[in-house]
Amino acid sequence: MIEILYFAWVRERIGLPREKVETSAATVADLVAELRAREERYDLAFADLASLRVALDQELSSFDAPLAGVREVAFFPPMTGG
Amino acid sequence: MIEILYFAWVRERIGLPREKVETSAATVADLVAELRAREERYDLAFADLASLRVALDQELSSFDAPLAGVREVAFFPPMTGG
Amino acid sequence: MRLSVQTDAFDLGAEANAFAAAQKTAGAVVTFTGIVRDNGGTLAAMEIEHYPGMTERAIRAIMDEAQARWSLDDALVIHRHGRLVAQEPIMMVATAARHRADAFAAAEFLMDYLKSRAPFWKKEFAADGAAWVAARDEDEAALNRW
Amino acid sequence: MRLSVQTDAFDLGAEANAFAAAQKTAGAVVTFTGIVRDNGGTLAAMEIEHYPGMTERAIRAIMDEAQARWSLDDALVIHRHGRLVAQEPIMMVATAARHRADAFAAAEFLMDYLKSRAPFWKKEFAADGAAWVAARDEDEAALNRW
Repeated sequence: MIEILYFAWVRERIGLPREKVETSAATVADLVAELRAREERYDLAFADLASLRVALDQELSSFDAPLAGVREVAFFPPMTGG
Repeated sequence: MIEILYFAWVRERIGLPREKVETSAATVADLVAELRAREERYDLAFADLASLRVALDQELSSFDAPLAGVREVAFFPPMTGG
Repeated sequence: MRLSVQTDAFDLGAEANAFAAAQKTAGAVVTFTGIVRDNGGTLAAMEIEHYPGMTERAIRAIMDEAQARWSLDDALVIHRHGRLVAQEPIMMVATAARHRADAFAAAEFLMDYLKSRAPFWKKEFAADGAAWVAARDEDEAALNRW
Repeated sequence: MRLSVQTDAFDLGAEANAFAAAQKTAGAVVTFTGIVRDNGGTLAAMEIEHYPGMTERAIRAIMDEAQARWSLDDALVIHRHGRLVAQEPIMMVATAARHRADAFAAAEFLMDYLKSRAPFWKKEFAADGAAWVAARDEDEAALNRW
């Protein structure tokens, strides 16, 4: 069981801030493929991976990173703090 | 008639903050030579020109600058503001 | 080093004074304050979303990195989230060091990393609609200088 | 743009707040404050001498140059002279701009030029005597980057 968090327009497109999913995806990219296959809103949210960032257990990571041992995955657009 | 101002340790070595002098010196360097010839305290104050700066009418200048038309000459060490 | 991620407004002057007063050996204090820009009077509000937990971790890591790179006496980061209106301070950074070069460099480094590596997202609300602020290429490029 | 050369102490926080509040279009405010360093508790006082008239001209010229080089909304320079004690603020600079890169660059430029081109001289008084602060080679070198 992995907790997935969505922020900013990713959250808005998918329509929820977080959800728990049962997955056997090996990498972030595999998880994204699973999500996109679910419903169109997921497919649209993940259509352009270049405009997305991912954090694994609150550390910035990459789409080819393995998910083994990860409890929390977050997807969001490039940050605009400061 | 030119007004000469001294600041920081130049003022302390010469022993006064300002004085008026009658001079026909063509350049700052000529004026410095005149002053050094006056008394030992001037000679000591101007011994190392590399450690001195000069301003003509309140603009930073150089020792080879002409004095024609200048009303105020100031001698001081490198600035330490900020 | 103090970090505060908060919804409340803060007083730049009071924070700057408290930060400077706490210094014992610093000769230089630099502050940066980010302010909500008005965009010609069209902005109704700005909403800042963040990622609780990761925000604090990410900023702490950036502050630790600044302390490792420069000779700093102290650093402060305050960053707001929630709803803000034009001309309100969004965030501030303060650095203290013996010499100004360290204080300036660390403050710019903190800002560059906060901009692009701390999980905040800004949404602007205007009369004609709302839009997420896009990341600027210059902000990503600014990281390359460090 | 405001310039003040004064003997009186100033309140960093109050100045920073007033400066920020006066901005209409700025998204970034940077302040620098120079503080009398204690040198391990041996400093009894610092005395700052300046060249009245030239000081204001030189700083105005530096501020004009900053405004010509960067896209600035505003700038402020306060510099004290006379007798100061450890941990008192000596001077401050503030800059405001739409974007942070301009505000930071202009503040650093102002500081670099104030250090070496504004006619101030510092003398430190300690129990074992008094000495004029020597100009640092780094400060002169810092001018070359602009």
